[in-house]
Amino acid sequence: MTMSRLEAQPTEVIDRSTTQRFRWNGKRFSGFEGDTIASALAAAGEHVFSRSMKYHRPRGILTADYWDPNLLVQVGDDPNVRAGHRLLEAGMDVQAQNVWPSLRHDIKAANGLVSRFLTAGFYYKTFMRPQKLWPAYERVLATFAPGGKVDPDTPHRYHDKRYTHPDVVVAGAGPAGIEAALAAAAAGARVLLVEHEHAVGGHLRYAHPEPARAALSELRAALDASDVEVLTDSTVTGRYEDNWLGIVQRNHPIAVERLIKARAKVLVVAPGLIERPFVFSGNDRPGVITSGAARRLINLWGVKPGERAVVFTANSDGDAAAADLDRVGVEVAAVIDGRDGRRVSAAQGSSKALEAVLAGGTRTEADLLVVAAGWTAPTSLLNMSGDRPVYDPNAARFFPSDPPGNVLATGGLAGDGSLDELRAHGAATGQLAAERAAAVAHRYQARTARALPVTGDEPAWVADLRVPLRRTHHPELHRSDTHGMIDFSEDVGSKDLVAAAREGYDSVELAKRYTTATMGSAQGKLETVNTVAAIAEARGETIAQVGTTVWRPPYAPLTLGALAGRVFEPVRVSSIHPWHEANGVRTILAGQWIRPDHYGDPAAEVRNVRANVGLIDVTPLGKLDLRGPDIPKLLNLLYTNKWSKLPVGKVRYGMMCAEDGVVLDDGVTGRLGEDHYLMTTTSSGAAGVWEWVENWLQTERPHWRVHVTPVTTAYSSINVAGPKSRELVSRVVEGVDLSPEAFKYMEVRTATVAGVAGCFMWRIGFTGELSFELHVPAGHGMHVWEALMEAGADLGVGPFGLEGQRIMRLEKGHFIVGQDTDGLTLGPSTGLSPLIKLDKDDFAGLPELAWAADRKLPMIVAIQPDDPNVVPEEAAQIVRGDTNEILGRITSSRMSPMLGRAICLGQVEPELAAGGTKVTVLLVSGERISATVMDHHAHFDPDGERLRG
Amino acid sequence: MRGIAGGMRRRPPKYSAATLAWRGLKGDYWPRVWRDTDLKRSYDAVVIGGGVHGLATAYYLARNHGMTNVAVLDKAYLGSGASGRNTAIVRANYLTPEGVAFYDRSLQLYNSMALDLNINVMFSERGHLTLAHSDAALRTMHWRAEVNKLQGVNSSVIGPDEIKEVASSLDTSDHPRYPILGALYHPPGGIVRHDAVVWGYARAADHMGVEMHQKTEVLDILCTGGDGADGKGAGGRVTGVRTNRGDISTPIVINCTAGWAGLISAMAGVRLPITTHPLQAAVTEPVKVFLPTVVVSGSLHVYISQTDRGELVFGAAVDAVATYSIRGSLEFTEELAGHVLELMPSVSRMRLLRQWSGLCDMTPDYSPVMGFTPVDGFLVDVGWGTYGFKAAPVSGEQIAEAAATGRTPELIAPFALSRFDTGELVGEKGAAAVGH
Amino acid sequence: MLLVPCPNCGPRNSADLRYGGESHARPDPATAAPLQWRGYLYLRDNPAGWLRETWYCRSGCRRWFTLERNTATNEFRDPPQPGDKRGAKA
Amino acid sequence: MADSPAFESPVVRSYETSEDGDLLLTDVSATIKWLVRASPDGAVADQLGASFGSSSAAASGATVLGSRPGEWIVLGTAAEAAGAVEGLEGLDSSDLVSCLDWTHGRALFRVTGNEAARMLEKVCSLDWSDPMTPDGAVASASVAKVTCDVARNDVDGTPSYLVFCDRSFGQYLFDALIDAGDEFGLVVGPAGG
Repeated sequence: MTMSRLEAQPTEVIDRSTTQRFRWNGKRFSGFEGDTIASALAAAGEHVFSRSMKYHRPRGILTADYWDPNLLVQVGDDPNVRAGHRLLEAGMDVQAQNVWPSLRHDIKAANGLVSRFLTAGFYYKTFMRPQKLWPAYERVLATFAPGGKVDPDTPHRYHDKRYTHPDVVVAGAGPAGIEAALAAAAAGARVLLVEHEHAVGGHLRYAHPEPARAALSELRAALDASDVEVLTDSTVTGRYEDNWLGIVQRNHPIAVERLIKARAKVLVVAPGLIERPFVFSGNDRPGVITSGAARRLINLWGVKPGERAVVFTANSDGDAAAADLDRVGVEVAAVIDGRDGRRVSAAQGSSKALEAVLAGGTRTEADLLVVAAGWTAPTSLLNMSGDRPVYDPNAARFFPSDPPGNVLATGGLAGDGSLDELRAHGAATGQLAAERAAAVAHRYQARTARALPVTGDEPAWVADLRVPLRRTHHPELHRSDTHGMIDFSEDVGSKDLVAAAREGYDSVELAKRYTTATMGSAQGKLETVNTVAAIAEARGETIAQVGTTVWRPPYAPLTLGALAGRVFEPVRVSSIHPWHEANGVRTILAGQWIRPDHYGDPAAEVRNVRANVGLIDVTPLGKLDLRGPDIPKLLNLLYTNKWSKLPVGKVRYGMMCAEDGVVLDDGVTGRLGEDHYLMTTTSSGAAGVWEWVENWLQTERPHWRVHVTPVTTAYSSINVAGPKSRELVSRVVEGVDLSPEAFKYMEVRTATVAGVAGCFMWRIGFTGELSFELHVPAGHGMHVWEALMEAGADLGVGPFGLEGQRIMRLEKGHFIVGQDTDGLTLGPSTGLSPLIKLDKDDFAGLPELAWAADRKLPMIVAIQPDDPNVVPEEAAQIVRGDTNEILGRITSSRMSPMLGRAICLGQVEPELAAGGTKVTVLLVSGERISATVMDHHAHFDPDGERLRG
Repeated sequence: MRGIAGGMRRRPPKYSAATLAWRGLKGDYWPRVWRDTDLKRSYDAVVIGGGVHGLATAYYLARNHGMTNVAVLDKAYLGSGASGRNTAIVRANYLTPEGVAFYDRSLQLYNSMALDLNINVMFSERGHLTLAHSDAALRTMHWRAEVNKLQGVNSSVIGPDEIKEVASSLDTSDHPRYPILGALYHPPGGIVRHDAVVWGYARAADHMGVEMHQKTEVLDILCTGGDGADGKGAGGRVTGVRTNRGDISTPIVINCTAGWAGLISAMAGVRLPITTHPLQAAVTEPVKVFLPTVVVSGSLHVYISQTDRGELVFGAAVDAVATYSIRGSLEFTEELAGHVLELMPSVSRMRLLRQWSGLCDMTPDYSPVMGFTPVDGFLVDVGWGTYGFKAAPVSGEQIAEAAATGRTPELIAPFALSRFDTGELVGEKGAAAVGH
Repeated sequence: MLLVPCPNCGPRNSADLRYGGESHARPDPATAAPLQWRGYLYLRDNPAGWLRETWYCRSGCRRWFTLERNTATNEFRDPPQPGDKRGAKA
Repeated sequence: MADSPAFESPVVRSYETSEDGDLLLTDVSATIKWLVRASPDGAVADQLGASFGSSSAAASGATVLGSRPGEWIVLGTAAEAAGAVEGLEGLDSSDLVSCLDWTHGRALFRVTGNEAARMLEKVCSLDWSDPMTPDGAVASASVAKVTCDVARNDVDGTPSYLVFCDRSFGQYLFDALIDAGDEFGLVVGPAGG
């Protein structure tokens, strides 16, 4: 075929005054603003745009729209761009895909010669021997992967998202969809009208006759005057539960693609119909195009699609294409009317000199074969709504069956009719949608606590009294008397499907999987009905009996960038974070927290704490403010130990187990006042423990009077640790007697610190040193930290981070929930059985813990390698001698700066838990070393003298 | 017993390059892969569920134990459930010794499957990377690697530089939010063409006389002597199944379903520790192959592989809400895309082509329930969570042995239903919320 | 995105809530036999139909409540409205 | 010792923004905030006057937000807030009443302008239309993936919204709001209380 630019057309969308230059396979081309990539290339006479996936057959324009399977190109770093849809931009670098070495001379086209052996599923039947060679075969097969290239340097561009809550979303702005939107808006609904193409109007956009053009102008004017929000170049990609819609907007001014998530009260589905190819020999040759493609090329872009055409038509669109061709000077050599039972049988010859062969053998030379063989109903959004569309053989397409009441179909999807009838149906649909949306809106508003009070009762759910559209007879045209291509993007022909069905893959889903038909870029938009028809033919059944495939979201592909949008990954920091950053911190991510890991030398930080005094920012420690008279009961229920007699001013450690007895969390809780406590949790457990506490209080013990408030970040928490900590704290604290007699280990006091009132502090010590943990109103956290640093300069105060704390807690043998315990570690395995009070009436996990007391359980123990210089990796396995039998593992290990030797915690089988037991540790290197189980968890200061000092 | 001696076997046309060429030249169609037969009134064993597990079970009943008078029943078509919806990843790098031994056997069977079944299942042994973004995750990777090594399974922890060598498209820079600190690298892991496994087992089982019955829905399991209604429940035994095509008598019923395991077991009066959740997956349009290995991130709940066709196949964790509805969700694709771009920013212009979901039966310890139940003759091979496809061959082999011999094979003893009575759960839960 | 009818806030996206699973009574820990307790821990009805289940309105009212949902269709039965405490245990 | 030091906001980094846009973002974290807990239908509820989802003005001049069933946030200057909270704990001995100064626990931002709702719908899934979120409406929701309390609190007839989050997320959320507002010409105003 030879395409060229026509004189200006009244319906064209191009601006001939604005030329845009671009490159196609390295060569310079130009087009006009408003051109698609494909229309610009077609106008320049290009006729081969891609090579087919398996046989590398040359492919040209088929449908000239978004769904055209032959028009996938690479634009810069953007692969698989729909050249039939993407608007031309100046400077574009457009490349053909799937060609080697070039579009014109493709070596793999030789595959076409052996196509009889490369039947569907051939790869399942060969390449098995020799087995060693399969990886090599695999690499060769992988070179056949179609599609463009990913540039490893592709940046993540600016994508974003938006939520919206319209009353009515109309998917599709053809005449029926526009009327639906207008009617719904007129009835008071907030309406979002979404059009896949670059402008509203649907098929009216490329209809030449004056009445159609007048109707389009009228509809556009009405839309402009309405409150309808119109999105063009946007697609409703999916309908999910409760009318949650995904909409991708491709033409947003700042976002490359914007994903809009709409909770529509009613969805109107008006996508129109998609023209379906006809299956015959040579139907994928360049020059064989759909009637829609011919009309779009002529009327939208002023492109003359050929010089001499044969038109095979079975409907008015084909007739319109013939009229358009004739009007613009294409010689219409023959019109084959499918309604008379005539069929085109083959397209032969080259793309420059095509020959249409009719059933019966008549040949007509042409460079263009235009086919109008019927429609695919894009019922995708209806399927996603739970509808099972039904095939009507009289109209030769599927129709909606029984969609839910908040999903309404209109336009060509719902039936046939004159333009006026379609518009009237659209308007009635819009009216109904608005009325139903009003009922839903009323219900939402009535039930929403924050909303304005509603007036009146909920409007009644309006019955669907629309006059249904007619269904016009259309011949069932799927396959001619020859075999041809069904799935253009997958290179699956009707012969492949018949063979698959004969082989037993005779349900639609099996055949689809076996042949890969409908799995390509158009996801069945063009090929589903023909696929079903081929299987039906092979099985000797009707299309209705065979059924259809399930349309899955998205309706149109959308980029991962659009789906990801702005990637919100919240991070949290303490008030003291700017100080850490200014002082050489190395941070570590712990959940959402950015925390100080160390400030350069964790071992030195440890030595300073043990010798002088150190500060650690432990703000992420979970903190729950508890108030009310029933707190002791609550603590008794949550912790394994007893809480009834904790006096005011005292702090106690507790362990929590889940109902299955597995260790859940631990921490200290202090009594600040008569009915006022502060509970701390692990940092990572903070959110979970809070929800768990609320669950107990709200569902199991609703009569208990306790208020729980999370105050984790209301306080900056600073642990002051080391032998000089008392001296340091005394310099900044007012009104508290800090002497060892007056403020004992495991006590809490309220204090003013560095002029900040309302602080409290307790004496505890994860590090094993004398330490004071200060909890300071967070708006003064930085002030107190800096005051401590300043006040302690002469004491050698320095910061320490998580790593130093980890080393010191390991020296002290304190386990960490989730590191030294795992998902199956029962309470007694921690060695804290004395804290599990089985004589309490009830607490979480009580029965399991009671039964566990009689079981031999793995135990957490302190372990020291016999060679003090070898630090076994955390995860090194403890094995039986030289065997591979696993008896435990190292869960924590460090070199102790204080002891100058390797120290560990581990979990071991009960037989190894006694102090003095020799165990074999298998290092990651494969070396086996011997180690000794210790009597106590604490490697350092086992009697806790430093702590209590 | 009929079967081998009963002349039910038929000689199948062999698959090979030569037969392919010959038929290509002659233009012949291949004969049916499995026969379409009438449902008999009685079988020696009935397998419920025509997915990879059920078909493998039937295959091994026939091949290893000579039981060929066996029917596999599926309410839809073969492979219509989780078998055709999973992301086809296989691996053996589990956390517990019992898990590693079990999945390692499965991997061996996948390795020899093409020759065993005479169908190319396209096992692509491309290696499997599980990324660690935190110290805690890295510790778990080390733990898994050590357990794996002790079981003779090839696993090791590698650092960012080596990761970059294995999969150059991963962003191993000092990334602000989810830095890649290391990975568990498992070279024997890979992907398999899942449909080919379904068809291969069905074809091979059919050749030995097993019958595959599609569109055959089990409506009830017939029992006698049990402590529940209609003789169901503990202490009873199975006598048959009721289907939409009539009743079948049989002394052995094996529940090999996923998604419906609880409902089927309830028909025999057996209650399971299972909740059913959808697992979603998605695929992009194809691009030229650039990702040579399977990439998993537990913290980001995502796994990624690229097929030979060039598509990226994605999966994630199961949906939080228990449901039998498999319509899929938009938020799944949003989170997925965000997480994929966190790992591989360069794929932001690739387009998501299709999403789907399947049902997973989740157990409290992320391990299956296999073997005998309190109802004599009623066996289960269920509760696979997200691991079902990987385990299909070994499950079929072991459950077939249990059914044929009446004894629990050692390999599946840790997965007995009775562990939930004693509270001795399997430790696989420690591995990760997502362990694909 | 399911629209969950929170009895306090009104309809909310399921992402705003935490799913608590099948609602089941806790046996008396003092008297529960092992099988009974482990049934509570592990065994579930898991029906394909109406299910009474717990939800926590994590981003909203922070209340735990139970709702009825059909697990085959994800349709919710309307909960009692604010002011009527029958559906909400809190 | 000296007087209590100045309050430090969690927002320590701000950005150059356009100078005269119609959408204003201000950091008002220093505002005094009390959290009151009591029975949702007792004497305290009556005195505070705002049911869950709505707000009221206290006699002291403080703003009372019905943030959850049985929970209120009281906002204002120190004197206003204290005035509104004073005496609540002793109001009804049969009810457990607790009042907690939450000033340091929560970051607080105000977004004002006719485009404020369009900006918020980029980062929050609530329906911001007038019937669903009228002036005075109070809710909790995820904003840019952080759980926040939000309240509509119009200023001289211009839509204005208060957004509260955990203090530690303050900087993150502030940055996210600036990003969302960029296309509407967002201006960052001087921090206040």
